[in-house]
Parts: sequence; C-alpha cells; structure tokens
Amino acid sequence: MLGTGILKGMVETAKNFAGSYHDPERLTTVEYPEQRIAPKENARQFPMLIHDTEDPMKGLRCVACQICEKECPPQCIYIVKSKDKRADYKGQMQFYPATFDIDISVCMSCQICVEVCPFESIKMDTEFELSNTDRFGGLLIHKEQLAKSNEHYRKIHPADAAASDAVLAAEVAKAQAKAKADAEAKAAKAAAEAKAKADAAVAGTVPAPATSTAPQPTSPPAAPAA
Amino acid sequence: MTLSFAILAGLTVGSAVAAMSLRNLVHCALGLVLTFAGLAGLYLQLNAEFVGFTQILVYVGAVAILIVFAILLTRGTEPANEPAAVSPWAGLPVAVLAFLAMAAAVLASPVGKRLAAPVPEVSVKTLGQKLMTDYVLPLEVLALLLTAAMLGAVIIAMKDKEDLQ
Amino acid sequence: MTPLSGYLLVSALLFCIGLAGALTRRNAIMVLIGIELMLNAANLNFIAFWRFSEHPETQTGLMFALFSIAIAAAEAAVGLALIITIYRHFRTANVDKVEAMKG
Amino acid sequence: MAMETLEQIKARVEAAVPGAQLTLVKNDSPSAQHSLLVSVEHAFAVAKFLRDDPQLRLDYCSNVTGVDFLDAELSEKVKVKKVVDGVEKEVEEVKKTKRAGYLEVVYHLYSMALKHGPVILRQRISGRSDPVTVTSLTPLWRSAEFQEREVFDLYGILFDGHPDLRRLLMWDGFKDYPMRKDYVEPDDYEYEPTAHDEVLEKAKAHMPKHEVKA
Amino acid sequence: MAEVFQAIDQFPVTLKTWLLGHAAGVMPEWALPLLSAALSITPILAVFPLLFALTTVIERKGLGRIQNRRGPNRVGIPLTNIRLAGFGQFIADGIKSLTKEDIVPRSADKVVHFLAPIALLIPVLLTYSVLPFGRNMVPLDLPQTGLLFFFALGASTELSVFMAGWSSRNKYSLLGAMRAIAQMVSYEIPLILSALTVVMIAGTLSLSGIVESQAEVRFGFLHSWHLFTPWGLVGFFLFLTAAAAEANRTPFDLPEAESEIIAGYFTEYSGFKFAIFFLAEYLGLFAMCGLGITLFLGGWLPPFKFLGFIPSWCWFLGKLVALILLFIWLRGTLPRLRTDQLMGFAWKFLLPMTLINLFVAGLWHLSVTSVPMTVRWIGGFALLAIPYWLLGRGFEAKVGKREYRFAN
Amino acid sequence: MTLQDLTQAMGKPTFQRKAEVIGIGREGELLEVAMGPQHPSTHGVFRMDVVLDGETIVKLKPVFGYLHRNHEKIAENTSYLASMPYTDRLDYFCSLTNNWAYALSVEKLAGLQVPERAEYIRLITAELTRLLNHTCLAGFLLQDMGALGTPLMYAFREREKILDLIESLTGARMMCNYMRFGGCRCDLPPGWVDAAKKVVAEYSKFLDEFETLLSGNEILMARTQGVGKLSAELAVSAGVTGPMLRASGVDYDLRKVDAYGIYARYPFRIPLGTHGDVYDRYMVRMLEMRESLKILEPALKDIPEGPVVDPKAKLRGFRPKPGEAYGRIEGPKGELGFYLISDGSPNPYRYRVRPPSLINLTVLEDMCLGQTVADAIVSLGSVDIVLGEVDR
Repeated sequence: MLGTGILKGMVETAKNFAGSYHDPERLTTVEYPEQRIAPKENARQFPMLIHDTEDPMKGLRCVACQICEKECPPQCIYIVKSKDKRADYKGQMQFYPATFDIDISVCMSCQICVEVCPFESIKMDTEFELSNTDRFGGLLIHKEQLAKSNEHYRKIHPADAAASDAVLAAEVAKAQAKAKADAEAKAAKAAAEAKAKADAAVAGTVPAPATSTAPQPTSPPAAPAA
Repeated sequence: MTLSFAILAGLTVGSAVAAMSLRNLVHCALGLVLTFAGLAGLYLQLNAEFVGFTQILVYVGAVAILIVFAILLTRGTEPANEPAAVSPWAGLPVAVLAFLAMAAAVLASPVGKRLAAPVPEVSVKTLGQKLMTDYVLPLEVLALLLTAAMLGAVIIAMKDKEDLQ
Repeated sequence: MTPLSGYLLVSALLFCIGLAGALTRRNAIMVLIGIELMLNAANLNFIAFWRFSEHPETQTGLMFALFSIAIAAAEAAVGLALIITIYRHFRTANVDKVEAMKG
Repeated sequence: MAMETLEQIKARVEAAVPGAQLTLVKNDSPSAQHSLLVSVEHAFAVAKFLRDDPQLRLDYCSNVTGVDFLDAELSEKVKVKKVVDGVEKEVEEVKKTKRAGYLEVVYHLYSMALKHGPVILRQRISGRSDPVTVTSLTPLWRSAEFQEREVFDLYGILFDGHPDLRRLLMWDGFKDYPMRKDYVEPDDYEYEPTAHDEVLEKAKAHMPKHEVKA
Repeated sequence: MAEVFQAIDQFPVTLKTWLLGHAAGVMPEWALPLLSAALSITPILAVFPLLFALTTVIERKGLGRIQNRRGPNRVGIPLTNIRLAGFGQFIADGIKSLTKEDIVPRSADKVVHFLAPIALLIPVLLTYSVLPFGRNMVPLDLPQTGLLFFFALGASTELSVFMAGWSSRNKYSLLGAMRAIAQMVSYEIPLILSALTVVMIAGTLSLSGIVESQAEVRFGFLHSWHLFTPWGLVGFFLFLTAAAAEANRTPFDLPEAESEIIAGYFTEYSGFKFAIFFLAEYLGLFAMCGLGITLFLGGWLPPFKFLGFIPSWCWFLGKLVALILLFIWLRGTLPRLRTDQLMGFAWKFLLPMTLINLFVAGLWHLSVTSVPMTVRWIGGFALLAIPYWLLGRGFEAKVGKREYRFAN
Repeated sequence: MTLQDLTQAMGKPTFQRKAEVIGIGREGELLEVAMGPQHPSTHGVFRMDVVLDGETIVKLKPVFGYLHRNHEKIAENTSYLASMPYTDRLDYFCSLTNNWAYALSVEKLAGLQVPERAEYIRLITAELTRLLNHTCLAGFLLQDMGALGTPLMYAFREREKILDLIESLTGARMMCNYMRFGGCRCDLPPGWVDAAKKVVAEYSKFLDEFETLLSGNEILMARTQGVGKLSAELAVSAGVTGPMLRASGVDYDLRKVDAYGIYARYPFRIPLGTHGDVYDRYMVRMLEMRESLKILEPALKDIPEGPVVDPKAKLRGFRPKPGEAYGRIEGPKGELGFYLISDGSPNPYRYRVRPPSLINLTVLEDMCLGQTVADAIVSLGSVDIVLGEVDR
C-alpha cells in the first residue's frame, strides 16, 4: 500500500522523539562544559614528559636521546641536547634536554614517540582543551608545560603507569645489582690490588695506582615499586 | 478623476512603457507584471473584484511565469549583439497616430462623460449561473480551445525534444 | 469619480504602447508581450464599459473579460511554445532573422 | 583455483603474441610476488591476451602504479633494486658498474571471474628525463583510467592511447612530477610554521609581516 | 459564565471597536478607515512573526529530539544564567541576521535582487487579510472573492522567487528558481482543486462563510467540519500535500534542496534579506495551514460543541500549531523527492485524485437528501480508495522492496 | 620539447565519450555548473564539473586533489612504522582496516607472523569498522537525499558506541594507529570483550529500527531504484570493488577470495544485488552489516589468550629485505591495497596505496549520465568516498 513505509517511518521518529526524553540509550549527548564524559583509560591526546622529583626540570626522565624526534611521523618534536650531563634515575650520568618542544598544531597524537622511547620518559596526556589564540607561539609547548609528574601519569593511565614503573624498577634493580656487582668486583679488585700491592711491596715493585672511574649516584633512584 | 485612479493609471501606463522599452527582457517581463497588477487594481476600482483577482491569478501567476520561462529558455537575458529594436522610430508614428485617433474619438464621444452607475449587485453565484446557462456554449468552446492549446503546446515542445535525440 | 473617458484613455494608451512595442521590438517574446498588453487594454475596455453601462447587472462585460483572459492565457501558452521551438530551431528569437532564414 | 606459474604464462604469451619478449622479474622477498616485464610495444597485445585468455581471464586490474629508479651504481652482490642516492662526481670516479635510471609502470592483475591472481605486469622505460611514453591499458581495463592519470601526474609518464590524460591530483598549472625520486620540493608554498629554527626561518619568508613572532 | 467566555472570545473585536469609537472624536473622518486597517494589521504583524520566531526554535528543538539531540538549549536572557530552555534563540538569531553583512554579488541585478524579498513578503502578508482568525475576526471580509484573493496572491509569490533566483546570477539560484516555479505552478492546480470541493459544498468563496458552513452540529456535539466527510478527509490530505509543496516544505523542499543546489533561489542572499526570505517562507506555510484549517478543520470552530467556551481564536491558533508540528515531524522523517518525481506526483497522482475528489464531493452534495448517511460514506470512501489503490499499484509496479541473493 | 609541453600536447582523447556526443551542437542551451569544491554534499572538497541540460546531466567530470598531501611521498621519506599513523588519515572512518591493510602488506614483505590473539583482534576491529562505516554511509546517503539529518543522527548515535569501544582499545576514536607489523600495539583492556559483545548484540536492534525508518520508505525507494545503475561488466572492468561491486551482482569479496586473517574460520554470506543501482548499494551494505554481526558474535566468544604481537617484529630499526609485496584487504569501501618495494633501507623505496574510493569514482560519470543533479548527488553518496583517501 502506498504510504505505509512513510507512516512506519513517522512512527519510528515519533518513538525516538519520545524516547529522547526518558531513554538514555537514545539521548546520548551530554552538555559539554558542564557535563563531561570521563576519559577512557587508554585515551591519548598529546605527549607529556614524565618527571620524578619535585622540581620538574631536574627530574625529567628524558635523556635527550632524540629517538622520538627522529621517529615522529610529522616531525613535531624539537630537542636540543644539553651540554652537560646529570645523573638520571638510575644514577647514570646522562644528557638532558636543554630544549624540548612539541608543536601540537602539528602533532597527530599517534603515540609513536611513546612506543619508541626507551626511557619511559614521554607519555600521552589526556588533556585536550588546549585551544589558544596564538596560533604560532601558543601551540608550541615547551618542556616546562610538557613536564608532568609521575603521579599525574598514574592517575590518568593507572595500568600503563604500573607497567612503566615496573620496567623502571626492574632497570633500577638491574642497575643497582650491577653497581653492587661492580662495587663488589671493585672491592675484590681493590682487595686483589691491595694484595698485589702488598705482594709487590714484598716484591719491591710499584704498580700504577688504580683510579676509580665509576660514577657515584648523586640522586637516589625515584622509581618506587608499583 | 480620483487620486487612486491617477496612481493606478500612472503605474499601469508607466510600467507598460517600461515593459516595452527596457533592454533586459526579464526587466520587461517584470514591468509587464506590474502592468497586470495595475490593471487588476483598476478592475477592483471598477467593482469587478472577480475579474481583478482572476487577472492576477492568470496573468501574474501563469502568463508572466510562462513569459519568464520562455525568456530563460531562449537565453533572452544575455546581452544580445543586435540592437533591441531595429529602428526605434519605425513603429512609433503608427502607434502615436492610433492613440491620437482613439483619444480624439473618446474625448469627442458623449459616452466618455458618463459617470458610473451605482454599484451593481453582482455576485459570483450569478456569474456562475450565467456561465452555466446563457454562456454555456462559449464556455464549452473556450474549454475546447484551452484543451487544444494545452495539447498543442505540449506537442510542440515534445516534438522538438524528439528531433534533438 | 472618474468618468468613463479616463479609463478609455488609459486603455487606448496601453493599447498603443503595446502596438508600438510589438512593431518596434524584434524579439519574438517582446512582440508577444506587446500583444498581451493590447489584449489587456481591450479587457480594461470591457470592464469599463460594463461598469458604466446602463445595466451592469447583466454582467456581459465581465463575461467578455473572463473569456478574453482565458483566451489570452491559451494564446500565451501556444505562442511561447512556438517561440521556444523557433529558438531551438534557429538559435534565435529575433523575428527578422527567423524570417530571413526561411528555413 | 590454482593459477599457472608465471613461467607457463610467459611461455603461452610468447607463443600467442608474435614478437613479444617477456622477462621474468624475480622477487626475493617472502611475498614471492614475481612479475613479468613486457616491452612497451607489445604491452597492449600481451595485456589483451592476459585479459581474454580463458585460462587466465584477468578481468580486474587492481593496481596501477609507477616506480622511479634513479641512476644507480650496482655493487656486486645486490641484483636490481639496490639504489644509492645522488649522482655526484666523486662517486662516479669510484669504479663501480653504473645502471641507467628507469621508470616502471606496474599493473597488478587479478581475475574476478576465476578468483585468482595476482599477475604483475611491468612496463619499463629506460631514460628518465626524455618524454617517457608507455602504452595505456585503459582501453582494456577502465580501472586504469584514473590510476594512469595519477601515474602521469606524479611521475610524468605519458600513456599512449589514454582517452583523457590530464593531471589528476596536482593542479593543472603544476610544473613538476612530485613522486620522482629526484624531485626537489619548492620553497614557495606557505609553511605551517613549526618551531624548528630552520623551518621557522623558511616560514618567516612566507608569512605576512605582522604575524611573525619574535 | 458564558458571558465571560464570550467576552474573552470577542475581546480583540471589542477592543478594536472601542478604540475606533474613541478615535472617531479625535481624528479626521478620512483617517478612520486607515486606523481601522492599522488596528487589523497590527495583531497580524505581531502574532504571526512571533509565531514564526517561536517556530524556528520549536522546529530546531523538535528536530533535535527526533534526532536524539537536545537542540538549542542555551540562549536565554543575556547576562544572566537564565536559559529559558533555549527559547531566547530566536532573538539571538534575529540579532545575528540583522547585523550580518549584506552581500550582493557583483554581477547581480542589484534592483531586482533588492526587490525580490520584499515582493515575496508583501503578498504573503496580504494573504492573511482574508483568513478568519476567530469569530468576527476577519481583517478583510471579501464575501464574493475571499478564496480567489488568497490564491491570486499565493500565485504571485512565484514571481518573487523567480526574481530572487534570476537576479542573483548564480547557477544554483537559477536552478532553484526554475524548480520553485515549476513546482509552484504544478501544485497550484491540485491546491485550488482540492479547495474547490469545499467551495462547491459551502457555496461561497468567502472564507468566513466557509467556516460558518461547518458550524452545523451533528449528533448533538460534533461540529460538521468538512474533515468529517470522505471527500473532506481525502481533500484535506491532498490539500496538505499540495500546501507543503507550495510552501517548499519537506519532502517537497526542492527549490532549496541544500544537498543538491546549496540553498536554491536564496543562495546569494545574506543577512536581513535572507531573514526576510525565511520569514516569508514560514508565513506562507502558516497562511497555507490557516487556509487548510478554514477549509477543512472548521476554522475557529471547536470540534465539539461543549468545547465552545474556549475562545475561537485559541482554536484557530491551536490547530495552526498542530499543523506546524505535523510539518516539523514530516521534516524530521522524510527524504526529498526528485524534480521529475515531484512533477509526476503532482500531475499523475494529486491531479487525478483531486479531480476524483471533486467528483465525489459533487455526488455527496447531490445525495444529501436522497441517500442514507452510511451508504454515502461507504460509497464515497470506496470511490476514493479504489483510485488511490490503483495509483499505488502503479507506483509499486515501478519501485518496491527487493529480495537479495547471497553468495557463500 | 619539455615534458610540460608534451603534457599539453598529449591528453587528446582517442575515443569519443558518450557525454561528448550528447553535448555536441547544444552548447548554448547547456548549463555548466561546478559542483564543489565547496558544496554541501560532495563529502569534502570534491568537485564535479557538470554540464546540464535543464537538470539532466550530459557531462560530468570529477575533479579532486584539493586534499592531496602526497601521502606516498611522505611515506617514502619516513620509516615503515611512521607511516602507520598516516594510513589512519586515508579513510578516516576506517582507520583500523587501513592499519590492517598496511600491516598485512609489510608482513608479506618481511615475512612476519601474526599471533592468534592479534588475528582475532584484527578481525573484530575490522568488522566493527565495517559496521560503523556502513552505518555512517547510510546516514550520509539519506542526508544527501534530503532527510535532514535524522538517519544520519541515528547512525552517529550507533557509531558513537563503536567509537567508544575503539577508543577504549586504541586510545583514539578515529585515528587509531593500532596495528603493528606482526600484531597489534596493545592488548585488549579488561572488560572490553564484554562491552563489545553488548554492542554487537544490540546492533541488530538498531538495524531493525533503521530499516523500519528507511528501507520501506517509498520516497527512498523512488529516489534510489533505477538510479546510478552500474552494470556488472563495467564494474569489473573499472575495478570497482567492495559493496558497490557486489551490488552490481559480482561475487568478489576478498574476505572469501584471499581469506586473509582468520576469515576462513567463520561462515558468513555475501549479499549480492542484481540491479546495480543506488538502492542495491544501500541494501547490500545494510545486509553486509548483519553478516558482519554474524562474524563478530562467535569471534568475540572464541578470542584466545596469548601475546598480541610477534616477538620477532622490531619496532625501531625495522628493515625488510629487498623485494616487493602487494597486500590487500577487503576494506569497508572496497579493496584497499598497499604496494611496497623495499630496498633494504628503513624507509620503503616505493609505497603505493590502492585507494578503493578513487577507483570506484572512475565510473561516476557513467553512472550519472542522463540523470538529474539530484541523482548525481545520490549516486556519489552511494559510491562512498572519503576524500582523505581519494586525494591522499
């Protein structure tokens, strides 16, 4: 019968009209600035740099290895390596980024920098309200703005943060074990040397003095167990 | 002569002049529409409401639209290379002479001085009854004419389409 | 109150404007518009004579006007169809050219 | 349905198309998609055979693309596709065998009727700077129409017999062929200013004065 | 009690006579008709544009709800947090369109381009002068030619649409104007023919006369609306269809089909001129709805006699709002027809149906006294249903649901 | 003679098209309209140079490239991995299938294996992508037909549910960047399978609603039946793929033909049209969605535990051996292929996308000739183009 399809459609729209008042399945939108949908745990918006200490600039995990800069598909990361070195969380002396800029007008939130980073340093933030009236400077995010604490990371991505902390803890443990082993080896070596020296003294020869080159950790590792 | 008549007559004649003298054909057609509207106003003034509204319905609603369509279909809106009129003065003397003759006749005639009778009792009902009784033959003939015209117009247009294919 | 002669003069003027246009303009559509004007002038005459007649209740003038309008509509339809056909055939709506081509 | 091997196809094509000489191009990658190299003169006849042959019925030309191989020096162990960038003088003095650059048009043919494939057909034209013309296969497969236009647009390869060879993606007034390996991107478009120093410097030249930030 | 209701009912009329009576002493005699006209025009100019403004919001909210959105819900009173559920939106829209730059294309025909919206709005507003909004409330009662006046003015809007489309010198505008003219000319015929059934039964062209012809009470409570007859029911839907097409409403909104020709004839209009087009379009729709109400839905009459205490103009406005909501609902549901289908629908479906309906109405009128009610009803419906079914079959022969095969 | 001169010298057609024959001798009467690049229903910055006789189309030339960013050149200058997020932006409705096609091609090129669980995830995400693409297409098609957003909004309402799933899995709603060579980037989050099961179970309800609203609608049928007809022969010759091909009655679905991934494990049917018109294209997609649900339901039950990425696959410093590979999958819009040539360096030597949208557009003119503007819009809508993919 001509017209029945149209009538059926009208009944359907009427159902939806009524449903939008009582059925949350139908009215799926929220009124944005007042109501917000909680971000998904996996959500990613723009990168951030994780730091472990109170002073964000001192505790950045980033060692300016520039892998992310190279791998970034749209080339939106810009890093200048520092001239000097400082100790990282493991206690090794490392470079740190003198400049670390991300142009979020170019960034496409692909997360490749996160994946290629070997230092668990760059992670994805869920902040998305980054609009700015200054389209050149305002969208260029410097390391001061990029630096976020590990607590923040744990809050937004608990599972990932736990995994990342575990990796770091393992590395720290490994580094400590290595340091311990080194120290032991050194001690043993020193003992041996002392012994040798004694022997030499006994023998009457003077060996070259052993110099310590192993760096000492200046800051304690800041990777607590998850 | 009343003011309303003067306004309507001026509008009608002025727009008729515009309709015949403007270069752009669509402007001419729009001028023609104004003429039709002015004439409808004159009919209303003459207590011929029915004819007045019919005038608008038929002329403005149909004839003017047809003319406009024809103008568009014949690309009349594009500036033509040839002058709009071959010689603007060729037909004018004839028209002026005709007008002078008619005006003289009208002004000379005693009928022209006649004033209107009291408003006649005309109703659409009587009009319809007359159409169905006294004027039934002309009505039928007219119906036939309209049908023939419609069919003719359709056939002319259709044949043309076939030629092109 | 306007006397009959006022309407008749307007009608005559309209008729002559239409005549002048039909004679001078070369576009077929303009010729048609001129003819429409002339027809309308006649209509105005019908109505005016009816209104100023001795027995307006007979409605003869109205009848004439109505028939005239109907005929004018038919004329316009056929005329414009012809013009469009001519245009499609000759690629012009100029009456002189159409005549010159004899085709 | 299993398809014939490329060797069989080659033999049958050479038998069916007089004068056609096909070369089998080996592909060492795990995909093992070998291809047939056909000369420009015989490409149309060979393609027509491939399309119409009842055993093959390659009625579906899935992909058409160009490939640009620059002039290259071939070292001993690598076969064909090893490429070294640049044609610098010093390099030429090093005694290595030189291979002239060439352009290729690759067609991936499948059969929708028999549901097999692919048969990969290559047209190769040596010489990259002269007008390079290959045979258009658009009359055989309509799907090649836009893709050949694209190859023409991006590689500058002309297709003989293409019904409507115009630029596809670049605008009509564009002068170069951007997919060629030696294409140098012009410095005349508006940069989205990123903060890298050199890019910012480049961008500044194109930015209106008042917008430049210190 | 009855007097109170009657006083409310007739309040606009008494107010006007009271004002005129007072003015008679103060103003010169020639000015009194002008004042009377002004007093009639003012409520029309106040009520219907306001209704238009509210309709724009209601339409957007209603469509939003149909589409599972919220629709406009922000704009309220400026500088406060009062949102009025978004009903301040039309003020914001109005201010926006008033302050927007008026852009006229360089190659446009400036004069015609300027005149077109005005030439559209004036006839549309004039049509309101013959609509009876309530008991004794007709601004201009034309006892002989009321309906003809309405249609004559309705027909002249086509030209304004053409003016707009042609003068813009935009191909989309021109296409839209051509579509609009073709559509309006075609749908005028079924529109007039379906209205003619009522004229035939009521025996008058006067719109207030038509309303009065429906005042007769049946079964002691039911007013004899023309809707409550077979030809009236069918005629009303035919009228509504044709009216939707005349007013360019979905599914007949081809002249401004945004997915095909941008915005049709008003593509090149912006700012206030655009707002006038918008206004004229909606006012045209309201006028069409008002005419439909007058012709078929008993005008300002209530459906049941015992509801007569509600003021007559409330009934009129209520029915008008109901029809507007129906059109909004249709707009939220239906896709758009194609040009040739639109024409085919007018000539191959609506025109035959209206002619048959006219025939049925004639039979109905002739058999008022001779044939029993039930037979007339069944016969009338049968006469209308069979051609409808046949026409539907003709349609279904061409298009219909299909069966699909599957490959494994 | 420069190349440029030659370009101008060439390009003369060797055969006359139907469109040109119709237009001959009627230049004065015809109306040339450039529909687009700014037009409400060209699905992005796409242009159709249309010549009209009244409203009948006598010539139609699609023009695109407004969104051209030379994706292929970019990919040839970056590593294999860095191209993955760019593939998201080809057909931004179906980034997961784009990812899969690219990953599949690279896996072919490098000979990588994909773990079982990753195959399941790929299949599930691809079918979800198909659902959302077809849903949106139906909405857009109706929008083009003038249904003022209602079907579109219903489609978006459902799409939102799938996008929520995809977001909770990949972290992004549209630009997923999820698949990796030899698997997927990350495992399913806890509770994801149950959420997906719920969405899939409720989807058929939505499809029922949608069909009540539309499929029987007389206006829709009148607008789409017999419009934009495409014969099976032309469709095959023009390399049309996907639902558009199947609507013309050709049984060719890469999920069956290539049986890539684990499609061979699940029985599903391929709906085929007979008329090849817009209505068939619409209905084939609607039916295909129901078939997708039939794949999804068991796949979500069967999904095994295990790793999601091949441990042999390297993320950094990925260098496939020299060689070439052409990999293709059945994307929602048709055959999406990637042709890769490796020269042993970290960047692909040649990277070519075979975009289904572009090649399906080849026949647009053939479909639209002799029909009206409104039909052309609907036909274009039924082709299902995304300009990100057409222009690349």
